[in-house]
Amino acid sequence: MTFQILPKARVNGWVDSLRPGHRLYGPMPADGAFGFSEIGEGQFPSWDYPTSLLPPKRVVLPPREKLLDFAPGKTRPALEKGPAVILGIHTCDMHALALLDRVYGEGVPDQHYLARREATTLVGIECLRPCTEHAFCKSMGTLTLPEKFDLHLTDLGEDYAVDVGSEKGEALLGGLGGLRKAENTDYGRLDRAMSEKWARFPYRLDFDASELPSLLATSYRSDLWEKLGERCLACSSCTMVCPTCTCFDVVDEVDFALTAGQRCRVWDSCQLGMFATVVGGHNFRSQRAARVRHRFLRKGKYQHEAYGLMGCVGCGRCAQSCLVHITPVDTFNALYRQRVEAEAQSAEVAS
Amino acid sequence: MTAPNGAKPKVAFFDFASCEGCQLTVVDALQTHLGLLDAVEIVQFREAMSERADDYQIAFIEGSCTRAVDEERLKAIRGRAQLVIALGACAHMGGVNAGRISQSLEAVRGYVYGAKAGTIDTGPVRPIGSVIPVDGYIPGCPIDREEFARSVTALLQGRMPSLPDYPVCAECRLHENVCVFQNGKACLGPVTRAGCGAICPTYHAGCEGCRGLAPGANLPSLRSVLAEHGLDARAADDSLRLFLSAELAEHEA
Amino acid sequence: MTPTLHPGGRKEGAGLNATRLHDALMQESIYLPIEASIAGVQPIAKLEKLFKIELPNGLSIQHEPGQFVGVSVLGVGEAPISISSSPSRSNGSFELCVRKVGSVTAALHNLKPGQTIGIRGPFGHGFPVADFRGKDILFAPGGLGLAPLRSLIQQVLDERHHFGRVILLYGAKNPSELLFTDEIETWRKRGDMEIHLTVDRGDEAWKGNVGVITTLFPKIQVHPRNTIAVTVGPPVMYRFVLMELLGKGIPEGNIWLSLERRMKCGVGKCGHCQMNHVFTCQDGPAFSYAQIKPLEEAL
Amino acid sequence: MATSRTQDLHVDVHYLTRVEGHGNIVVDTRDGRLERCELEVVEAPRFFEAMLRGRPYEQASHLASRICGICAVAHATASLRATERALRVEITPQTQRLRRLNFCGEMLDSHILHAYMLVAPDLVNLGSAVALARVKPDIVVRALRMKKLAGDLCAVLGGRHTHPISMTVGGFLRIPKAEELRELLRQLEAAAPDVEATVELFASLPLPSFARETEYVALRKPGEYAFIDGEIASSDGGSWPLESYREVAREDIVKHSTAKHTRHARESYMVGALARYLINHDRLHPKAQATAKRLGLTPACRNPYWITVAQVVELVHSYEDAKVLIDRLLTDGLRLEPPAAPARRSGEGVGAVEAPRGTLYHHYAIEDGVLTQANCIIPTGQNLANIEADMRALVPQILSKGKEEVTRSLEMLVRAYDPCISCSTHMLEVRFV
Ligand SMILES: Cc1cc2nc3c(=O)[nH]c(=O)nc-3n(C[C@H](O)[C@H](O)[C@H](O)COP(=O)(O)OP(=O)(O)OC[C@H]3O[C@@H](n4cnc5c(N)ncnc54)[C@H](O)[C@@H]3O)c2cc1C
Ligand code: SF4
Ligand code: SF4
Ligand code: SF4
Repeated sequence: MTFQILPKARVNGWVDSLRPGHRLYGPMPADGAFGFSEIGEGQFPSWDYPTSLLPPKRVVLPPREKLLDFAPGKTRPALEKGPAVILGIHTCDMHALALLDRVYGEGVPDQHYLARREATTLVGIECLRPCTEHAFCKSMGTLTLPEKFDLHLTDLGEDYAVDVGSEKGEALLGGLGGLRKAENTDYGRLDRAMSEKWARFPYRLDFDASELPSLLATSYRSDLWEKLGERCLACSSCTMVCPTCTCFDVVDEVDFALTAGQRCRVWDSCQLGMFATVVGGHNFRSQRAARVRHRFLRKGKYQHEAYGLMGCVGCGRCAQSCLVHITPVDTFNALYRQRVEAEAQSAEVAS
Repeated sequence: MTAPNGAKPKVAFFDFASCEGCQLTVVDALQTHLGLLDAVEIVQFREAMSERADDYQIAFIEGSCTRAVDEERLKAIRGRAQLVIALGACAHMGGVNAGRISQSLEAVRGYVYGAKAGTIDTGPVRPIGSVIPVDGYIPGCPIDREEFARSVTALLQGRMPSLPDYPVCAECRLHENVCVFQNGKACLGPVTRAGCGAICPTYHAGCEGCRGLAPGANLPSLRSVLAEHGLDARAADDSLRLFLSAELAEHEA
Repeated sequence: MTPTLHPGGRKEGAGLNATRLHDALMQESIYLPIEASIAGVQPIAKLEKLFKIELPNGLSIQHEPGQFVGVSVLGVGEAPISISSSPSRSNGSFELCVRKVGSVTAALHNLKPGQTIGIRGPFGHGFPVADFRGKDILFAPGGLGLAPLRSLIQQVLDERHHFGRVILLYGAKNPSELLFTDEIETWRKRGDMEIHLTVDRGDEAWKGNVGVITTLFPKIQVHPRNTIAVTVGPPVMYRFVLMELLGKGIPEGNIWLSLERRMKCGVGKCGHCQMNHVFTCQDGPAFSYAQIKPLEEAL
Repeated sequence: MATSRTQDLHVDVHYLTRVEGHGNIVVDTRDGRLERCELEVVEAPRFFEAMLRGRPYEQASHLASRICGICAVAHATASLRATERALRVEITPQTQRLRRLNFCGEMLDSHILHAYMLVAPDLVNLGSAVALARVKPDIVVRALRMKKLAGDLCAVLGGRHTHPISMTVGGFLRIPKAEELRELLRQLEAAAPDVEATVELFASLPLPSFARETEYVALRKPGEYAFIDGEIASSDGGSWPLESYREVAREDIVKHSTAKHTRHARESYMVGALARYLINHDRLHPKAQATAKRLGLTPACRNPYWITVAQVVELVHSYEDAKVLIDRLLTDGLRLEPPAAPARRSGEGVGAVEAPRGTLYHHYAIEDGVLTQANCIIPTGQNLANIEADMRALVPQILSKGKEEVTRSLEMLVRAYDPCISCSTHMLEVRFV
């Protein structure tokens, strides 16, 4: 692996050089938090930020996305292909985007997602310390880069180490002056940063994440779901902020003449009461407990079965936004304890 | 909407006990949606016009019913209109007017009108839906102008306006608001029906519940969240009482 | 060759592991409804109308019995509707039987011949009718369930020589809710199909069986191993019908159902139709009972 | 005077339109003598004082703004000032500016609504802005455009057009962003042609001639055209601190009506745009003073129909004031100030503002953070006696013109006052003919 070295003093100039021809997104401060919004004229992203409110997913899968412009005889799909760059993506979110690529790319591919995604270059940033108390990326194996990436930066103090993962990434460095090949001392700095970093992150799951699918498979009838369901507000905050949630609703907007308009998709959530309700009023997950369970099973089991990738990347956003403190770490650990206790009991019975 | 031979549907606006802020928001909606005026024919809108016709298909009603005369007038409107739509919190669930249901009528009258209280004609505060059948609701205090425009579109398409069935928190997330609980304020968003674009939290205030309870609202859990953030039972009641008095009475019954 | 409307082509096996099939030439967007015209509308019961749909030149539906399409009234929305006619009778057009229950279905009911609607699909997996050959077929739809099943029944009747006995047990709430009664009469007249009807509540004119659909099962004898049973109906019906079918000894793999879920995309993305790890729209809506039995959320 | 004809006249305008709230005009003459001449309020009473009682002080302004959707910012501001004075909350200059800016927005909105939508149709003999839109669409489109800017101004400050969200005791929960203010400034500047056209429009519209001496009351404060706080000033001379509001706004039972009216030294007094102009014209922005000149409004004016003209003058003032305020806010730089905290949990305070329709008082007693007493005195309530006095003076002058003309003139007179009856119902009794 060869790295290049970009002095921090050059970063803003680099960002400026990307403006022509790209829409730029990155973590921007707003009301004391950060969001991946469009970087305006004269603005620069924050490279060192705690986790963003919404994940960078919102750029490639906007909360409200036009699918069609319709009018009698003139209905056209709205495919957005303008080149964009997302700067400053944490590694957990990189893993989440890798899952999104699979969900929207496989089976019947979703051209709307793909058009936007293919026109987007991802620039990651290595996390050197936990972004919030809720992060459990180390347990979920997302503390380092996924296989595929475009560009990735690691903070070395005065400089960034730049790792190039794709031609798309390479292309962004095209006109950049002041970039040099990493030397031995740089590799030394990088190694140090990485090994110091590792120790700063706690393992927060009491078991190995690879056991998660089987743990959840045996926990389907756990009484924990009832308890969580009683507390859950069914507010959908957890799923709205999740970088791996992909569910959506489709709505039409029409003009007052009732002929022309737009069809849009908007984020939806399995935690909401009507999500699985069909005509006639039958709701396939009428209880909050069933909905909370569905969410955690989707995160820890179903997505893994379908794509071989975990449906939770340990970003901790859901934990941070849940007013009744329903968190993946607590939930998974509680289920694990239940299993250990159950096993201990049956061992006792057996002996 | 069925107007005779494809003509524009005729709509009329009426107000009862209210601040008329919802009608004002209708005027706002006309500012941003000039096409509205082409799509419908307004035949009665006392706040903005003198002309008055009693031939209409859609009646938008603002305000609560508080008097016997209101009841008669409501029934007359119901008799003429094909569709009756409750406009705003006062019509939908009593709104702030319902805040007085915890006090006796005599006490309320006496406090405001003193010795002359006896001459004041007023009764209990009622949402219009408990006086006449209502076909659709546009909640909020005031109503949201976009929702009003969407509702008119729905009516023109011959269907009832549909309301979000999820709580305000969902919209807060989509707007990337920092939850006001994190800044030490209380919020009723987790139990309140969305559709306002989480406007109060967006402006850094807690949701006051003006759109009514979301279906399946988990009130006991909300109360424990409020308690965790320093609101004792009385303070929690105070905040729920601003708009939700009538709904809570119903919910708890 | 007539291009097919199906955006991704047919997949084999579980949809989640299907390989990516992307035909950019043919399909710009899986969400773009094709404008199709209504060639005919026929009221068939109080709340149901049968629509005959014609696709624009050069396109044909090429569906399997049990598949569905997304039907759009642009500006109102889209609803998943099963194709009610059989591929064997497709002939450039197909039929949809729509019950008026809400926004989109009401808007559809207001449309007249010559007007257009949007069509996407066909989606999902239908009934593997080729695998049914050589078997006795027992159809047990309830209510609107006959609409999707009609496609399969027509197919079976059109290839009648491939199948053994063909039995239809059909129930509805009351006589006026029985669908396709004229067509059922023509089936009866063929003489090669055993038909039993029932209604939960009868009226003066009703001379037939009164009772829920399960009261029809004692009337028939089947060779369980050689019978394929296909049932489509409201969620509550399945549990009871399944009990009857299993009680008759029909193997789980021989019992087929079509499941209904909320659906917004038809292509396994929107998440609404997910039952445990399975997507109803892609992996179904037709399933054998053996396939869905392990799924806690299926029934 | 032309009262020679001994014709009996009975005017009963049921549900006076194009005013906020419900009012009826009743006029009865017999043998040329005026028997009854009343403006009745039939709006359902809403009992805000009773509802305010027992509320935590933080909620008071949110509840108070629901008294009236048209002057919600005024009610909220008066409520906040009452609470702040009761609990000794010191607000910063930035908060004062932001509040006044929000106030300008509401003043603009209300005056545009009144002048364009409610009065202008009268002056061209049309029933409504909807009818006006058919004849002169450009006028109505302009009014809607101006109203939108006014509403947007309120929305940037308070969160939405009516019922401000972020205004709170001690300050603002959310401080607007500099970009938002810059954009507003740009739009306010771009509105100059609309403002000019408005002035020209009202310069060209004929107003009925009528004059009656009366007392005028408004807040007055040093250095600015008072909208928020100040002292109570009268055209008859004298000024009073806000705490003495009851000395000026004396609630009285008058003989001819069972309604409670307010009066001061004379039989009645006027509040609102004309009163403010007459008392504070020296403090108007120079452009507004020039507008007054252009429109012929002078401190000698005693014609209530000219309230609309005073509103147009205030409209110009509010545009200019808003620009000045934004400019200062931007020059000084916006600070993220958390709302100031109360110095005590109990106390009594009066807040007063110049609502679009006139002086508005909120008076609260608070004990341990909870309101124990509340009194609100609303502009229209103060004007009612004056409106009736005007009606009594006007009817004999026009009686000979016939019922239709009398009705029209009276309706126009009442509308000129821009009565906001929904707010005044808390203090008026309701009576049926
Ligand atoms: C695979 C499949 C095949 C199908 N085949 C057929 C078929 O062949 N024929 C057929 O007629 N139907 C069929 N259906 C059912 C059909 O899709 C639905 O009836 C249709 O989607 C209803 O859409 P709508 O817009 O008319 O109703 P909607 O307006 O969406 O709602 C219908 C009802 O549900 C209630 N409702 C909906 N949303 C809400 C909400 N947010 N809150 C409260 N209540 C709500 C409404 O009150 C109303 O009563 C099929 C469904 C599936 C999944
Ligand atoms: S489930 Fe929670 S922790 Fe996991 S990826 Fe989603 S938001 Fe992050
Ligand atoms: S954030 Fe918490 S309370 Fe809200 S839906 Fe998710 S688990 Fe339930
Ligand atoms: S501010 Fe209120 S509505 Fe928004 S997320 Fe927090 S609790 Fe929910």
